[in-house]
Amino acid sequence: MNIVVCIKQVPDSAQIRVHPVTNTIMRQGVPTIINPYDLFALEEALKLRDRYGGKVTVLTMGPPMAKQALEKALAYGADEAVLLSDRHFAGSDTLATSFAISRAITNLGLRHAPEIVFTGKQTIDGDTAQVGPGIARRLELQQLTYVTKIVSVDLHAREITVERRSEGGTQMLKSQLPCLISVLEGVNALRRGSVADALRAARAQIPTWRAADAGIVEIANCGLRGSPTVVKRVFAPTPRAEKAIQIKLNDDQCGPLVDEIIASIFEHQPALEASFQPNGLT
Amino acid sequence: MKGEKFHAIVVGAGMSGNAAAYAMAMRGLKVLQLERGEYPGSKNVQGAILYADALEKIIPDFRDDAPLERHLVEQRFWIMDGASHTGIHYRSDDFNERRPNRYTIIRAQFDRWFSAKVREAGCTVLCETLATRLKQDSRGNVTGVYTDRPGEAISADVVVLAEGVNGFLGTRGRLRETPKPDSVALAVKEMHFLPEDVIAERFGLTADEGCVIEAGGTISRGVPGLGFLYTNKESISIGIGCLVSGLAAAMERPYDLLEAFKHHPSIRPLIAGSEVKEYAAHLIPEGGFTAIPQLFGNGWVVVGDAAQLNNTAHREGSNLAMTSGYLAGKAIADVKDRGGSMVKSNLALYKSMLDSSFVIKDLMKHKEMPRFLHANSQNLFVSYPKLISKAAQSFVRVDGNSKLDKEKATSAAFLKARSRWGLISDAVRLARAWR
Amino acid sequence: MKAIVKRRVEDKLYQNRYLVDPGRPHISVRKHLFPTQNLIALTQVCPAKCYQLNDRRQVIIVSDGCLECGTCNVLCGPDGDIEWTYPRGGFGVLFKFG
Amino acid sequence: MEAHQAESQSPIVSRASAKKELPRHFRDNRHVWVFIELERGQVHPVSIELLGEGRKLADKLGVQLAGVVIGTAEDLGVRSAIAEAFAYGADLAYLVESPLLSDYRNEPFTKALSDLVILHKPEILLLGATSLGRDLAGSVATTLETGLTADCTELDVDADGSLAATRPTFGGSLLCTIYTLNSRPQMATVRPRVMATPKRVTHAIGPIIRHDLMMIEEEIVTKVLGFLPDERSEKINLAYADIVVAGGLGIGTAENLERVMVLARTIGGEFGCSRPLVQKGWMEVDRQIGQTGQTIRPKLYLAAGISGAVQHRVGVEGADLIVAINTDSNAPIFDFAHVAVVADAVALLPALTAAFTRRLAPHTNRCK
Repeated sequence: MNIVVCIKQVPDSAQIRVHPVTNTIMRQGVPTIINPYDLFALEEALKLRDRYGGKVTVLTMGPPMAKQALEKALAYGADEAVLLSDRHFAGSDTLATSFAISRAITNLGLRHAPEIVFTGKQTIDGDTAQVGPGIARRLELQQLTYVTKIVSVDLHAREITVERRSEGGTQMLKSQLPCLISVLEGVNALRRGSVADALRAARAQIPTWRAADAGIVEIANCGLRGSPTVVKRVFAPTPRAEKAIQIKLNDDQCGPLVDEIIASIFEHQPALEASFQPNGLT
Repeated sequence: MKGEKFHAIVVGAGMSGNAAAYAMAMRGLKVLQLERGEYPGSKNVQGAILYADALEKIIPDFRDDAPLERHLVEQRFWIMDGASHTGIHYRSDDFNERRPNRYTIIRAQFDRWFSAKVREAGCTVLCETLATRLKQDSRGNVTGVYTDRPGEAISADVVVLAEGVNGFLGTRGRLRETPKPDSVALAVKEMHFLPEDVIAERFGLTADEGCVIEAGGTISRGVPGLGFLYTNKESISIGIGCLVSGLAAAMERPYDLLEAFKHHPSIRPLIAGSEVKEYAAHLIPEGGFTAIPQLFGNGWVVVGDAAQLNNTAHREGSNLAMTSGYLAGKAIADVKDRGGSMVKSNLALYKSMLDSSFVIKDLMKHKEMPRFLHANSQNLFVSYPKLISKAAQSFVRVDGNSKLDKEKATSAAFLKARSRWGLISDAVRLARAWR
Repeated sequence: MKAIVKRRVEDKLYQNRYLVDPGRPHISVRKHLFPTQNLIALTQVCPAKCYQLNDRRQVIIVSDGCLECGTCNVLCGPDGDIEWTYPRGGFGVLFKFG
Repeated sequence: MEAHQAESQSPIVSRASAKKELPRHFRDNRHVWVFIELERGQVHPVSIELLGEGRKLADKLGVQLAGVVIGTAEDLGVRSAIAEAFAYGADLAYLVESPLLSDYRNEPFTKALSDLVILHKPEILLLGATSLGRDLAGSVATTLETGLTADCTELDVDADGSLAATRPTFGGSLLCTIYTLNSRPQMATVRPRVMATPKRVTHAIGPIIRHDLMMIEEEIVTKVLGFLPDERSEKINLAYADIVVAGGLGIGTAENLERVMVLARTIGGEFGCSRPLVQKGWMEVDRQIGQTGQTIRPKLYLAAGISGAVQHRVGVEGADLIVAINTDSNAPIFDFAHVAVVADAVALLPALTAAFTRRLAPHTNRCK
């Protein structure tokens, strides 16, 4: 099998702090990591390779620094990695991003088109979950999102059966290769790369593809110019105007304090009292 | 890839590990470096001061691209009691030289830069890899390292133990003891972020001049300890380190000492309005010369904090670490060049290089200092600071009492506290420990 | 005095970047009926406050947030009160500055 | 797409002020559409919230609001979807019916919605940010090569009639307003419980424009083998609970979370937690409230020991009443809480539970 996994290097958003006074993002000390959701996709791909043979190629689009994310992916056991990086890609929205990545995947698969393209559910900085569907649509892959389990793969019949999460339940689907799979978080546990994997990753010469190397000619479809959406304003959420009612714990026992809290709740929301019905005290 | 073999494996990507790996890689050795953190620096904690003199010997043009915060122009030594500090400040424009002597750095960024140099020199660096055990043959000679990654051990002619003060591998391989509670200090530290110009204003600095404050006294509540405050470009590293045995005996909480230090009237205004972004803790070797373990053996050498190479009196560590790492690398490469094997007798070269360097000389000079500080902690960290600050205040305060009376009262206070004999013996013992 | 607020250690630790290795605590306290003096000292000295007394006055550890300084190993490692190792590669505290 | 004037690689900022001259063939896109999502025969509440939002936008633009329903004729849900669309303010409804559309599959739904849009040219198309909505919106936007903004927390229309979609960015630390410059329709998805539920309007059923699906089953590759509804007895529906009690790092230990659950049960609410607790493995990911977890809009939200970082704030700001308990009087949560209690949550929770039980006892007149 020829499997491609799309990953993204993102700032560790849990570490992002907004400066209390200037409301600007405090950039110092916000390290970059592999988008956590993508690691579940990588593990799923590695499991398929271990079972059916073939190779897993990891692809990312980003600045030169994103090569570190590819190195880490190789260290987990991926076979090859490609960095898609070009000044023209700067400012791409999801539409332009899916265009560039789709072209790179086609270029990757010239000899042997990939059977499955894996992505994470979404990124923790973009959170749009749109690039996966974009790639599927452009490469005419079957689109299987929020997949929780790959039930079976039949390479001869080029069929695949998966379970995916949908509203209110789990859908079982039978589809065909090639397909795009976005993996839900929590479905597997990422392995630890072996010594050999780590050595290979540390020595890998990861190629950087500019637009031309990825077979992209239509520069107008890339970067800002290829992006229908544009960010006009970035601002901090405005703190609530009226200050919260402060209830201080004067002495240690909670009695009076608790009654005060409940009083303020019911005074603020009289209707609430009616809707309180303890549901079967266990 | 059946058990690939290397000339050398360096365990740890801190100051000593990077220096050793760089030295050997530059001499063409096939070197593998293991770092248990996500990236070099993610597990390293230090004040932190970089001593240019040590790094110049390894990477002469480091100033071109190394991430340096401020070059130091002012050193403040303070003796503190509850409400005051009495100090000696030394600041000189000479330090605004073309190649400044000392810098403040941020370890996570600096170690990552140093590791990039190590990789450029040809060393293979594996991160997120914990070395779990030494591979030793029946006679105890070290022949490689086991890691926590699937796959067998990695073999090498020599293993450079640059694993830090706890010496995880060394103690497990019975090459040394776990450090004693009275030979290590626990430092807790916070990174306070402030705009660059606010820092410059508060310490009277221009451009990227830097200032360091090191303070002893009642802030460590009788435990031998030292508070420190380093100015970085747009942050201040502030912390306090105390002898572990002292902390345990006094049942003191390090984070309470740090909060008290931060709230001290002399410190609070310097960090007012800051945004704290990290809280770290680290052990610092304080045993001095007497705590240095066996430094070499068949197939291994120990460098940096793992060899307890830290000068307590001058609070210098990273230069000793870098130098010991570099010398170990140099010695191994020399042995290799003359076709020698990595046996104990050949590796003695590393120890002799170390002996003739400042590293052992300084540690020999101050080998009594740790015991001196430890034995007299109550006097040195409680009584003297109080006496000194009272003396200073009485000297400064104008209250109608005659100067003669004031001096008499001050000397009476010293005599009452330490008696004539106590004062003399303290002075003699201090001088002997310092000589 | 909004500038520096007395902050509990939990708030300090919350600033740190930490990757928990679920189900694999890297330090364990040996079973004991009555804790040794050094074990009790850990409840005060540990900079990340990982050691606490449970309701039977025995020392227990929650190693999340551990700063991997080794103080507990120095005090209690040699005489076997605790089993001390580092977290697996890439896990545990990840200093942004250090 | 009209060729853009050759511009040098302009930095993002100047591009943002680029004039919005709409290419000719998009100038006659008009009206606001809302995709009505069906979940096992029921109209998903997010679609009703979007009808409310769509009505507001349509009124500002002076255009019509249309509900779009895609499904099979014999499914009762389709009938009720159309009725609901009109009951919540739609002026007209589009209906694509086909037996192929009984279960949700990406291919037929994308074709149905894309063909409708190409034919009737709406200017704004809104979908719920459910797993179905996100799966569909992504492929439709790519098919139409138009802009799509996900998880919007606020929608508005500028003077020149373009859609200003505001959403969290940088992991929720900041908000940003995004425009779709030179393509139509302007697509956006909104998370459930972010927009208010509009009032029902007893509105006569308006015109219904039907279309057939230009597809046969053989063309569709993916087949649905089956569907397993969440049979977990009480499905965690944090998103739609009226009362939520949540614990954060201030709770201290996993055991103390029991106090959060007991209080939640006592006052008939759901319990949840902040992200760090899920990372510590103290609670399952379905219980996580915030940017990367559930967005809740309860009547009462009780936060115990939660610092209220922005990532959490984004998920709870819709609550009618936020009561926050934290020892740190400077905790960010006090910036957006209605009632701020500076105390230790671990000690306070049991006392609160007892007090509520006493207060509610007369109602339930059950002996202790």
